[in-house]
Amino acid sequence: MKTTLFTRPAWAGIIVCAALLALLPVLNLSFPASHPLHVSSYMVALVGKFMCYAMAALALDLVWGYTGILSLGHGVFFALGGYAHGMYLMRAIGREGVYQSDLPDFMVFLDWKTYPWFWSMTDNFWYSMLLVVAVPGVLAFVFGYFAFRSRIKGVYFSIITQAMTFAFMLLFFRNNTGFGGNNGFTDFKRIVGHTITAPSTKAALYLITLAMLLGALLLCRWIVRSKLGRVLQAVRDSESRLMFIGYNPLWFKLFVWTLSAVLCGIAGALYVPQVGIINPSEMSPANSIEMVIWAAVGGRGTLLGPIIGAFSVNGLKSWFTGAFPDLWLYALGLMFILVTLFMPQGILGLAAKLRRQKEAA
Amino acid sequence: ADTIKVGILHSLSGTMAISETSLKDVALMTIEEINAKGGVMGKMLEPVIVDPASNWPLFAEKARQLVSQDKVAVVFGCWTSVSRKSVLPVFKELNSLLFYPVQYEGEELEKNVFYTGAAPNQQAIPATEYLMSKEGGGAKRFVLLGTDYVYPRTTNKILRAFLKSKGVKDSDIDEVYTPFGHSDYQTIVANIKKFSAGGKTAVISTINGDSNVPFYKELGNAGLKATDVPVVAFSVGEEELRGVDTKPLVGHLAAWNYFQSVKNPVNTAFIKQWKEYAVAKKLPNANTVVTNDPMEATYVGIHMWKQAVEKAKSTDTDKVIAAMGGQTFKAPSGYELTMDKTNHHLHKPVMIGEIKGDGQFSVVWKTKGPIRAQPWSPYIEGNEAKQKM
Amino acid sequence: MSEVLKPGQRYASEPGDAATAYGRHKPEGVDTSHGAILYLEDITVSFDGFRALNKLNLDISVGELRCIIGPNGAGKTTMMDVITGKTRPTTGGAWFGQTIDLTRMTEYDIAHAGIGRKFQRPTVFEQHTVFENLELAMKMNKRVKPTLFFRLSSEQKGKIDEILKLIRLNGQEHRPAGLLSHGQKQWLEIGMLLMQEPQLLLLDEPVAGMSDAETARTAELLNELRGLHSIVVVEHDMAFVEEIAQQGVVTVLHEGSVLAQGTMQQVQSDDRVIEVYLGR
Amino acid sequence: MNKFIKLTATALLCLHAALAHAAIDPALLAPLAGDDPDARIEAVGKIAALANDDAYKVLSALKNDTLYATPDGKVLIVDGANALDPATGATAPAPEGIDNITVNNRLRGVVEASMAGLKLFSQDRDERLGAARELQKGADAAQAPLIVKALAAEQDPEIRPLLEKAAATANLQSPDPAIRRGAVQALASSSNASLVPVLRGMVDKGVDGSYSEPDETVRAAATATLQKLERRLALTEIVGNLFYGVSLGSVLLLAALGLAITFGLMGIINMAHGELLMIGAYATYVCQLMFRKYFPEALDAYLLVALPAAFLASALVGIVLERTVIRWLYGRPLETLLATWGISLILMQAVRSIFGAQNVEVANPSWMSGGITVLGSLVLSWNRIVIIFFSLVVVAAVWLILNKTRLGLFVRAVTQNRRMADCAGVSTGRVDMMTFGLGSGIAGLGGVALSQLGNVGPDLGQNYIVDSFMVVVLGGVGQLAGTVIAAFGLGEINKFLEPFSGAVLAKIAILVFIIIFIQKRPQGLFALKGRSVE
Amino acid sequence: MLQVEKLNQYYGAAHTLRGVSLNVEKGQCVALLGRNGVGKTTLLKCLMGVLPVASGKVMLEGREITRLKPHERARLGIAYVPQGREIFARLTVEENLLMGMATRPARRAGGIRAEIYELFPVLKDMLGRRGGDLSGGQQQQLAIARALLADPKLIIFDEPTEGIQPSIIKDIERVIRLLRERGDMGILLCEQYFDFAHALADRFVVLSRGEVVASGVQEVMQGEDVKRHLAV
Ligand SMILES: Nc1ncnc2c1ncn2[C@@H]1O[C@H](COP(=O)(O)OP(=O)(O)OP(=O)(O)O)[C@@H](O)[C@H]1O
Ligand SMILES: Nc1ncnc2c1ncn2[C@@H]1O[C@H](COP(=O)(O)OP(=O)(O)OP(=O)(O)O)[C@@H](O)[C@H]1O
Ligand SMILES: [Mg+2]
Ligand SMILES: [Mg+2]
Repeated sequence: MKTTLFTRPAWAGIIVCAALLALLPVLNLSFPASHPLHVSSYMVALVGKFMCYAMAALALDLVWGYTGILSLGHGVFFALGGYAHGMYLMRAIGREGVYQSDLPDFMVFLDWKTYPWFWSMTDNFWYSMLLVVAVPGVLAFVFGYFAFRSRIKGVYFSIITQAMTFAFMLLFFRNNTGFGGNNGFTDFKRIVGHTITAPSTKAALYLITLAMLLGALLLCRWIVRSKLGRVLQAVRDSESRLMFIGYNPLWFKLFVWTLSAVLCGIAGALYVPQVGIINPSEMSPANSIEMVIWAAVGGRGTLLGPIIGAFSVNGLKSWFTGAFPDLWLYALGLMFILVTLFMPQGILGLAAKLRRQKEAA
Repeated sequence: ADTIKVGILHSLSGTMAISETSLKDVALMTIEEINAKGGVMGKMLEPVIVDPASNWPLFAEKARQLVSQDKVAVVFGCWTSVSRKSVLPVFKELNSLLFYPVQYEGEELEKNVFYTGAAPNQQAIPATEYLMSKEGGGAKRFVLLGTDYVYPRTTNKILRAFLKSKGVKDSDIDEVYTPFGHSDYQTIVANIKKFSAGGKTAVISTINGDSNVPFYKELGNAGLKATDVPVVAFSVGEEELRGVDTKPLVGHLAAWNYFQSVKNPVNTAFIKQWKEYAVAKKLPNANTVVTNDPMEATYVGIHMWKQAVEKAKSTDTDKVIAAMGGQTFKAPSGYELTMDKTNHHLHKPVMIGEIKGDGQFSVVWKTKGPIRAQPWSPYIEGNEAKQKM
Repeated sequence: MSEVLKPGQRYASEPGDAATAYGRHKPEGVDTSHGAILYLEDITVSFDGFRALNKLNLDISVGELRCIIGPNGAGKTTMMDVITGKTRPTTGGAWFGQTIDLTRMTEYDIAHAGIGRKFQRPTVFEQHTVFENLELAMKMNKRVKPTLFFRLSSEQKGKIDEILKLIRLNGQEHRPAGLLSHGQKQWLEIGMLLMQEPQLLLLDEPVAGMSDAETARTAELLNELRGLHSIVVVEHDMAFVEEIAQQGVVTVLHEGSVLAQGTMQQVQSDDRVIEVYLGR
Repeated sequence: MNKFIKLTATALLCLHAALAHAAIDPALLAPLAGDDPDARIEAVGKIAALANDDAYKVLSALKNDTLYATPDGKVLIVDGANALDPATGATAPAPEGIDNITVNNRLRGVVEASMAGLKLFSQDRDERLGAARELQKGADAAQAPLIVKALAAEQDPEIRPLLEKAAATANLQSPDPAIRRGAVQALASSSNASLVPVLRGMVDKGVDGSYSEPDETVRAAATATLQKLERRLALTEIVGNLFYGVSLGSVLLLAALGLAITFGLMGIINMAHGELLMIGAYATYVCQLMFRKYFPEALDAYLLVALPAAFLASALVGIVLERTVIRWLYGRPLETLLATWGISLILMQAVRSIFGAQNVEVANPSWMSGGITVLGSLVLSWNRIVIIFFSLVVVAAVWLILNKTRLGLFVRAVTQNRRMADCAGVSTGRVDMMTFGLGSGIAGLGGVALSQLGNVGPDLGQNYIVDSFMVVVLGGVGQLAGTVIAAFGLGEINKFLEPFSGAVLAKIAILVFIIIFIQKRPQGLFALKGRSVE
Repeated sequence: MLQVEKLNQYYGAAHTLRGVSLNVEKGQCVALLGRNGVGKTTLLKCLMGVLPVASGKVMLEGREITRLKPHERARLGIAYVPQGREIFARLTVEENLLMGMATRPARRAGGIRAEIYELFPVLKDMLGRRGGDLSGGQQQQLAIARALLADPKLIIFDEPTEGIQPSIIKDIERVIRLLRERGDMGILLCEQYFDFAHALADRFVVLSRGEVVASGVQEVMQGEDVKRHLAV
């Protein structure tokens, strides 16, 4: 089974990359800052964040690249996963907030005396993990069920997903909603008893993220390689024809859509403790569009591509914003244009093309 | 190294670039000035600029980069509360220093942060008192109008408690919020008009950034003049007014700790320095640049940090923090500002200005001298114990 | 030519065997006790006042091969749309067997119940290979879970190979279907139809764009399938219709209802048919 | 302020007689330069009581911020480089070291009121009208004789009723019940919301159980008037909401119309649409700058030039984008999303580099400032009225171009089947270019309109892009009529929701509405039906 | 009038057209025959300029047009009735017909000639209907009418009888014969329906695997040689 999931060179590449990634926190912990092999904790945090983005891009590729459902609202799943985990992290602060209350600071501030119902039990880590999966999953399922049942397609679907994320953003922005308004959740102290700023906790989070990303990749790959994957592609290319040969596209779409939302939610949950803040701007339409861009730059419909795309776009962005703070938008914008013009299949597509050319020559 | 690196963390793109870009430029100007006078402890300051692009997690990432990668001694930056909240854990974790130059809602006090902008009692409360005074029009009813986020919410909460303590009934207070980027104020202005029929009304606006222009335009076109319903704003300064046709705004108010129109030698020099800097660096619209309160706060912050470093003879965070308390600086506002010994906030004068036709403010009221910040507002329940901070 | 036809010949010589291969004579779950597999009763379809079908009545018996001809715009394709659930009739009923009401079913339920359709304009999954097109069409449980865990058995693979030969796309099975020529797509679509093993086949102009020789081959294929499936064929190619209709009934549609019905000879000599359809 | 008016009312009565020239006693002027607010107000009153030309000059200088004081307390009216000394009437170059006399709202109110009193007897009809309007805000008993006097002289049919109402308002406080009753009845046709609490006070029992209005008949009259007034105010509110909705709709429409072409017709997911709006707005700004610099006397006409300029600027940018980037992406709508996103980043940053990150100032021309008052108290602002009509004109023009011209036919043909249109002899490249140019140009026109309502800054477009897409999609992609209805529909819904739910929830409700609506109509409001869609 | 010389075309690595040459004279009808998938449509697309050619030459009235864009060729007088109709689905029938006159400058475009409705009476009843709503056969008629409205010098038909009822096939046959007899137009007719082609053609060309394998005048069309290339 394994050998059929990827070609041999692809396996080799994945394993090498994963090993290199896994090495980063080790180098960070085991060498002193002055040592040439030392990797700064900034780098580790950065790469950890990118892996979360990569997972979101991967999830998006499953619905967009393979099923042709362009979501401009995946940010909402990412953020909901983040918020679900964030609730736990907030409660783990305990009485160390500025008001030294059992409630998070913003609740004290808004004169809340008890937790609202949707906060109940969130002090339990495993329950919050359940929420991480369930909240985006249920939202996606319900939203998707009605949308797919009504046969909403193409841009119409994209735009209502955008409307969804926008509506959620406004809702979470409201201070009265109970999620800390614009500031969201931040200033976390502990995660399952470990100090969140401790290097070892960070390394552990990083490694869990890496493992999750790999797992998600394999899962997605297995799905798209199955016959179900081919049905998904058929949904993308000619949904009506598919119905005439007896498939009900509704459930197929709903399956990947929900799965994708769940993966995205997990990515969000991993993101929050590493970045240290979750707030409604994660749900802004522009953020969701950026996810689409990661997938497109890497090469959609390839699974590996979006991961590469997430790393390269964010990597460049991080570098540009530090190195050319005045000019970086030109560079980034130009890059997007050039990628579409000269690499319509993204980075991975270009690589494949070059390989073909080399073989032909 | 023979330079000291300092970080500048202001959005140069995205929604906040409108406000933050000029803070970056002022910071650079100040650094240039310090370097021209021989630097700090004989070392030149080397600014490291990054663009967190109005993206809050990116603020945290960039802060980390500045401190742990670029090894800066101090960071000057942030504008919105959420950006500050987002970087706080980083500064705490890495024990580094942030100078925050903008007025804010209070309810915070971090060892690693120095707040050079106003706390609510240095801006909002005096402004409201003024509105209630005879000179300010003797307002009886209040519309608390803000963008829906933490600064307006907190400020309004404090103000509501304050107004209550002054005997204003709840029915005479109307609290209204709009989403970010809201641009259609027709309904709200109509409601203000309706509300004002019930007695002398003032609007206390905590509308953020971009939404101010459509609000004031609507207000002007609906025929509500400052003499009828004055609006006092806490986020509108000279810089914002550059982008507005000020004719319909004349007479509306703003409360700050500094106005460009303040007349004193330090300010004259400050304005001149800034104007010359803008022309020399060919900043866009260099011939119309203005100064404003957060710019002054940035300028003051950098200078005070320099003094503290020289006093501590080190850029070590803890030593600088210890040296900061009690630092004084003769600020463009015309006063000698003091860094509080305990609460990391500046003692600042409060001024209320009326908008003039040329986009400047005429100061119509000010405190006798600098007043001490109360980051923990006494008008918020549970803060009683913290008053001594 | 005869060589290629071998698999088809097998069905003719061994009908029992063919039944297991291609579905059943007497469809499971479809009550055909009155001998008819499809009834259309007073079907009317109107588009903004224009009546594409006008009180159309039609019934097809089990195992019958029915040819339907009629002028352009007579409503033939619309009739198929109604049967396959693509268009809902304004009034009237469509019954599959005695009990299944097609007007209340979705496209995929109808396909599941055993009606397969070839479209007038060939529609295949252009991004998928020829092989995958056939695999997707193959008769099986088409729900999510079985699809996810599906693995091609060697028997099923053999079946696909067989069909590939039949439609003469063997050797091309790994080409994306989008690259096929018009005629080749027509064939592929017929192949997909056969993979579905439907009880009722609806063929909308199966030989449009095929060369004469290939038309003849299609005719032969349909003749093989005669009796194994119930088949409805819409065509304008008279030679082809003559060849497959043999002595069976040919229906002529005109302006949304049946104009004439009878054997090919009867129909061809009907004055009204000549007037509106065949021309003089 | 009221105290002051009592003080000076009598003086004002004889004001209109003659405005003789006479110098002002420096002792009267001196307090103006001082610090004591009450003294300043008293001085204003005394100066107004002089009722001469110079007094008027001093007051308007005070109001317009052109009154200065020398360090030794002399008051001067400064006009450019020259200064007039109102105490002597002599003009001399403005001396060094003079300081502007600051005016706060309180003083400004007093100055305005005294000037309004003066204006009631002005020769200029508009000034009188303005003054009469000013009086609607509240008049009290002390002003009654003044108003009566003005009424006697007033002939204008528009001003008279205003004055009558003002007189009645003033008479509400009269000690004579008959006069009060008459006043209350006279106010039955008023729509002045500030009368509501006054009348309420007359009708309702006070805390001690007694009525503050002792006379039964006056109370009855007041109840009747109050009812009428409240009904009229409710009507005003509905009409107001309708208007606000139409206005918001017209803004949405103008923002979305260009997108209805580039996205709706051409299928380009044009994320740079917002930036094309922004370019239109900046073109307006540049036009205004040009006019300020070269034709300051014709400044009010700058918008007329800005319209074609903005159209051309945005169209040109659009054409360049189409020729260099978008032309390679037809038929790949999702790639256009990526590329145009990149373009949008670049355009925004370019504007930041050229014009700065801050907003720039675009002023309404004077004919678009202010508003007209309808139904007594509802102010419909001119800029919104103009924009509503403008949006309708633009829609009509676009409709004509697309449906009645050959270009329109080609545009639709190319967007539906590019290859076949090419084979039929249509130069698809040119048509694409012109269509995209047209869509961009119309976005530019939208930008002109937006510049009249809100900010002009690098982010302008970002605020409208999501809304624009919603409007186009809700209406049905490629359906101009759908876009129009969706825009106005969303505008109205929003404005009728907002008073109940507040702006934030109204916006959320709109988004939820869109999501649900699309469930019912998966192809938007004006879905195409039938085979042709597939 | 149309000369094609040694045309080569590739789809990726697949060599689809191999040195195809043919001539169409004014007033002549040339039938292009061949089995499914031999490259007939590909050839016609190359002539129209929809597909680029790798090498070879296309000349119209002595002028080389190999590198011209489709609309330039259309303006030089080539009209194309594509396989699959390619109707503008959301334009009305009338607008579809107007598109046929897109080659002419706006001033001289004028209205739709009445003779078109004589040839295809259905279209007249359907003028206001959207092209995409028509039945397959109706669309085919519309496509032919559209091409005729361009008054071309050379008209290219790709399987015009596909999906058309017999009586109309006869009408189309009449139209083509008329065009041929008018003598001002070259006709290139790609057809599977042998009898139809046989009845109309002056000359024929048989394609197999992208190569011209037989050609000649109408009289030899029914010979064994041709049959062999058309059989499966
Ligand atoms: N969605 C629709 N809207 C309007 N008219 C339609 C629609 N669908 C079909 N029609 C009309 O209904 C009539 C019947 O069409 P249909 O496609 O069934 O004809 P047909 O018999 O299949 O013709 P052909 O042999 O040419 O394929 C035609 O006149 C067509 O224009
Ligand atoms: N876009 C394409 N890319 C690659 N190969 C193609 C493409 N289009 C067609 N082909 C292949 O080129 C060959 C010739 O195709 P073409 O459509 O020209 O055939 P044809 O002679 O017109 O056949 P038919 O009679 O079926 O219409 C076929 O084998 C087809 O599979
Ligand atoms: Mg048909
Ligand atoms: Mg062909």
